[in-house]
Amino acid sequence: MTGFHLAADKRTTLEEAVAHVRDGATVALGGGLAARLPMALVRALVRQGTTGLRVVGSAHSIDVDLLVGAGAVAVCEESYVGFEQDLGLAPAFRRGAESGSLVVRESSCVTMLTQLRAAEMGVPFLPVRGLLGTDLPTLHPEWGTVTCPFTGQVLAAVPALAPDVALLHAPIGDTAGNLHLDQPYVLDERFAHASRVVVASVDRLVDTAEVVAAGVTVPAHVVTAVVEAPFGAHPTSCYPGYAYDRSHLAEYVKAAAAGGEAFEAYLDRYVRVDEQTYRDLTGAERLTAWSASDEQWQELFR
Amino acid sequence: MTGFHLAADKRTTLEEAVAHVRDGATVALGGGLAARLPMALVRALVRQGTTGLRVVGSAHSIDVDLLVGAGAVAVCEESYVGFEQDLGLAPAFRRGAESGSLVVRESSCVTMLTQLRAAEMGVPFLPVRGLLGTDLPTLHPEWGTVTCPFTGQVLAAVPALAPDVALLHAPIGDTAGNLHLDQPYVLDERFAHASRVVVASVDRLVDTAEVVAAGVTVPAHVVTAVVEAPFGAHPTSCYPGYAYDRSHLAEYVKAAAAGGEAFEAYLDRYVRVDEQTYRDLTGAERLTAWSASDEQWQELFR
Amino acid sequence: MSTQSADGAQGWSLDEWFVVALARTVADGEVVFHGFASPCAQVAMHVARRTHAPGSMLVEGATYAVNPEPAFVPPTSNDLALHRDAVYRMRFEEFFDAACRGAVDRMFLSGGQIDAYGNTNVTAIGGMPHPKIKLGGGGGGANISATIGALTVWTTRHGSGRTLVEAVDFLTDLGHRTPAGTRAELGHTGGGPQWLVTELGVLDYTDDGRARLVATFPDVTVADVEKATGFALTVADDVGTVPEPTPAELAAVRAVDPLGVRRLEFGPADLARRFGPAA
Amino acid sequence: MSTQSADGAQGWSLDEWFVVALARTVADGEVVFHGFASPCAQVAMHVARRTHAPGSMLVEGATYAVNPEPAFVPPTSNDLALHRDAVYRMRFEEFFDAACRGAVDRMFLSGGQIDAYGNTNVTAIGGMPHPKIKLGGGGGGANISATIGALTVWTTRHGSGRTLVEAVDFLTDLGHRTPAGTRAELGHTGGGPQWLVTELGVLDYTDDGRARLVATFPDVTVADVEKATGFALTVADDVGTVPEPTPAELAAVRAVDPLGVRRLEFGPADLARRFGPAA
Repeated sequence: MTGFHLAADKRTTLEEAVAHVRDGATVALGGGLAARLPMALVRALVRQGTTGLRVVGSAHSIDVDLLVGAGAVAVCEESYVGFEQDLGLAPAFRRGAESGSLVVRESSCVTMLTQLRAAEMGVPFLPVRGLLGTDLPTLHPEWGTVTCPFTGQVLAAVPALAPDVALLHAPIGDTAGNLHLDQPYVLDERFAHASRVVVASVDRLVDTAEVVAAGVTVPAHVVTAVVEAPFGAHPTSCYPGYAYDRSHLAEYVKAAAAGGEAFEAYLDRYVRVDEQTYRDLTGAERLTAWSASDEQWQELFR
Repeated sequence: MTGFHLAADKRTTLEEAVAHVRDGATVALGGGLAARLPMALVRALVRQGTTGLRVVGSAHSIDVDLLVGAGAVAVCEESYVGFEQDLGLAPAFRRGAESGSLVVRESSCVTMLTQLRAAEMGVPFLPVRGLLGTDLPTLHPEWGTVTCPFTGQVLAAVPALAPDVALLHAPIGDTAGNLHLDQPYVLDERFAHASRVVVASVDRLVDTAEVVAAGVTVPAHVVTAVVEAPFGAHPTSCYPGYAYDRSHLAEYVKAAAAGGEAFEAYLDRYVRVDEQTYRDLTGAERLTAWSASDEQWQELFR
Repeated sequence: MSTQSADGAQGWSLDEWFVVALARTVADGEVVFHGFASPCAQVAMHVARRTHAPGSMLVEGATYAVNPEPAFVPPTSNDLALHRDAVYRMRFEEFFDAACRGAVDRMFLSGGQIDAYGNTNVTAIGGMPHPKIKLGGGGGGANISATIGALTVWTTRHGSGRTLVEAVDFLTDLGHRTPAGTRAELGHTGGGPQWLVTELGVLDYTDDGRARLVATFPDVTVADVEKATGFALTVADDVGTVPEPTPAELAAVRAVDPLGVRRLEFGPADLARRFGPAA
Repeated sequence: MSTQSADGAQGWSLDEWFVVALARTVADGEVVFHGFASPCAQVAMHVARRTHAPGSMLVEGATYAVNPEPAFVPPTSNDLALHRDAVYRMRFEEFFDAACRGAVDRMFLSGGQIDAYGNTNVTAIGGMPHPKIKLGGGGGGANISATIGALTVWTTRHGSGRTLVEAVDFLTDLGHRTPAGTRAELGHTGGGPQWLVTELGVLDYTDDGRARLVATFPDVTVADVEKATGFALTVADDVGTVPEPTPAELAAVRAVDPLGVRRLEFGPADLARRFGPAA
């Protein structure tokens, strides 16, 4: 199962960080919806040319969609992939599912949580509420049922899931890998404890004292590697630093919906470049203006 | 199962607070060893004359021993009751177990945690590591085994445990019941979420803003009643307020070991009085000196 | 208090009224939750708390913030703007555990398809593993639709004729009865769907768990609803009109949602529906 | 560095040496834990980190603080004094989950009775439900003795003749083999007892899981140990003397434990045992 990672200095580069992700690996992506997604790591994964991934998590958006569009994903096992009512369905994810090139083993939030908890608790399975009567189990031959030894009740049962690698993004962290996150943590804590390898990017690498003052959410001993990547969650948000980039997300969705050359052009422009170039191109800095006033904050969403 | 408690003002008195505990109830005691035990509530329980309790928890000391000595407890289901190497075995607990007047269904930390988690997660049972091959299951006909539906492995299984009442003590809290605790939280969070009724005492009732600034550990919506009880954990510690009172604990252990009149004299002097009298008698105020220097802190332990 | 909307027109729009109708399904003192991608439900919960249900406890979508007072609702459910003034934010697992053990009274659920029993499909039109349209997915619904006290189901696409269907292509979230059995037979502890609010009207559920039309919006007839519904529709004896929003409710909608994210759920024709003095 | 103890005497005491012997069972780079009511193990873990195992990760007893640097060890295991300078404190469940899944390499365990396979009884002399002496109880041992990488078992009461027994009256924590089967047969994932340190000497475990004497303290003979042991004792071919503490180790013991809480585990006769230059 999961051993601890005791090195004192875990700093590395994006390239070395994503080298932990082998073709075919089960990868947990931190954050949720369009917040705190590990996008700098995702972009590096695409540059690495990784294939055959099984991605697992709860509710996601551009992280999964970009990986699917770039051909990195074989199996998608999340509770949701999309851009909510604002930008709609996830284009590459949808195309993959509909064409059959992507296997979607849709999961649900509590089910994913329960599978991670089983791994974290060191048990091979856990019972879970709900699921029975829904069609989700038809997508999961690996799920089953269990009879409560005390009440005789039949419950859904799911096996432990220990991701090979978790990719997390945090606003701050130290060289040993202590990370502070703002809430909601979504599944990041569970990923951190259940995964064999945890790779974290941070907007700012800071002194341990600063992480302690903010609160250590993910402790160093579960983190394998840490890399400084300013605006590393962009175009998703990473508060207290920056709001999400609605116009960039719209640009992405348009390119992904068009597919083909348009998507390749997106990759060439934004993914197959270094992160400094990416930040300059996207003007990510402007998203820190959210904190100036409620009016400026709202403006970012119009 | 467990509904939330939405009243805006949950302040009450110690007497009304412990009226939630009926004879025969299953009661979870917060804190651990000689730290943050809900002693003002325990003393009020003794004054109330409650009997037949089933007390559950992890590692405890004077809270359980005092309740046992006062005849309040029928069944004891903790992972440890005692005063460590310093003051030794728990006298009343030990006498009750050896005489047969107390049923000890000894549990273990992970087992108790797992049973609370089952209640919190709304499932009737959970599997748990260990136990098999030990003699603890011989004390628990309500425990069992379960076969993993995936691996075929036989694991110990335990039923959900939702205490009727949890008694917690916190350094600060607000009138709605938001509580801040310092670490270790021990099982207090799990008790708070798994129990039907949560009664909290706090050293200081403060503005909500002060609890938020310190960090809300237990949210108001799981708390039923809150009562201000300065030095409410005494003679155990409640940092950052006060260290534990080693001399008082020694006095207690001596009285409890002697039993009979000596124990009754302890109850008359320290329990069958109001809390202000108790604080004056015990000189609890001196225990705040721990923070002056490491030397003064050490002095409290000599 | 004026019922004038933000753009200066008199009366109110369908999207405003719809949100008010959703809000009224919240009883005072309830613990209520919406999932992500649910702007109408999100706005409705805040409207309920600011009007008839001030004692309800609101758990804010994907942030799990308790009783926040956002200055505006952004177009994504996981944003710091939604935490404003919340004293507490649940952890992910804390919320879902509470929902699984029955501590949450009401959840809002929608679906690309909804059947007569309130089963919903948010996974795939055409079913899996060969979807015609792969929808986003169900989030936590497949678990907590089984355990939460009551469900308010909603759709803004009833009129499409493709949303309220005889049988869902994929059963993501649980209504009162599935092909595998009733909730009781399946061991599920929650009460299931209590209300179904659509852009055509309001439905409740009969004792045998089927949707029943109880009120329509004034520009909609019972025949319109029947025509748009893919299953045999039960109609209450005394079908009325959805009660009009009060000025306080309309003011709450406009205060909670200055960006108009609720409108993202409606097509152009429904966005043009207006009611009241100037309608 | 002087080996002078705090009271000015030359040499070192048995309690100091004992703690050093315990400390040496920690390998550098290991994740190590002790339970409550374990002052010798507690001091030993800090000594290991300050001497030969600086890269070990220490989880402090009942506080679950990671790598704290306490100014002193108080006589209770759940005290703020034990958090000093810890960057992180695990939650209760976080530690126990880690221990259950095998992320913790070593735990220190003691017992009122210990059998040849390292099973321990911390529940009741005379067994349950009718104990002759009700001991405190096992804490988390009944679970995590099954799963932690390796166990260092210790006792300071070997010489009593009542501690190392043929069969424990109640089996609280798991050794290599129980009446119900071996660890493998029971499905337990941890490695079980690796060392048994007593006030008479140091034992390891043979391939069949039985304790084997490998070294004695210099004032103890193999015959003394055999006499004090209630089971047939396996003795290594090359039994030696427990290696002497180094000045650095003794200095660490004294620095970590100025209050001398380690001494709480020993009887007066053992506290009087002194070694080295002035012994």
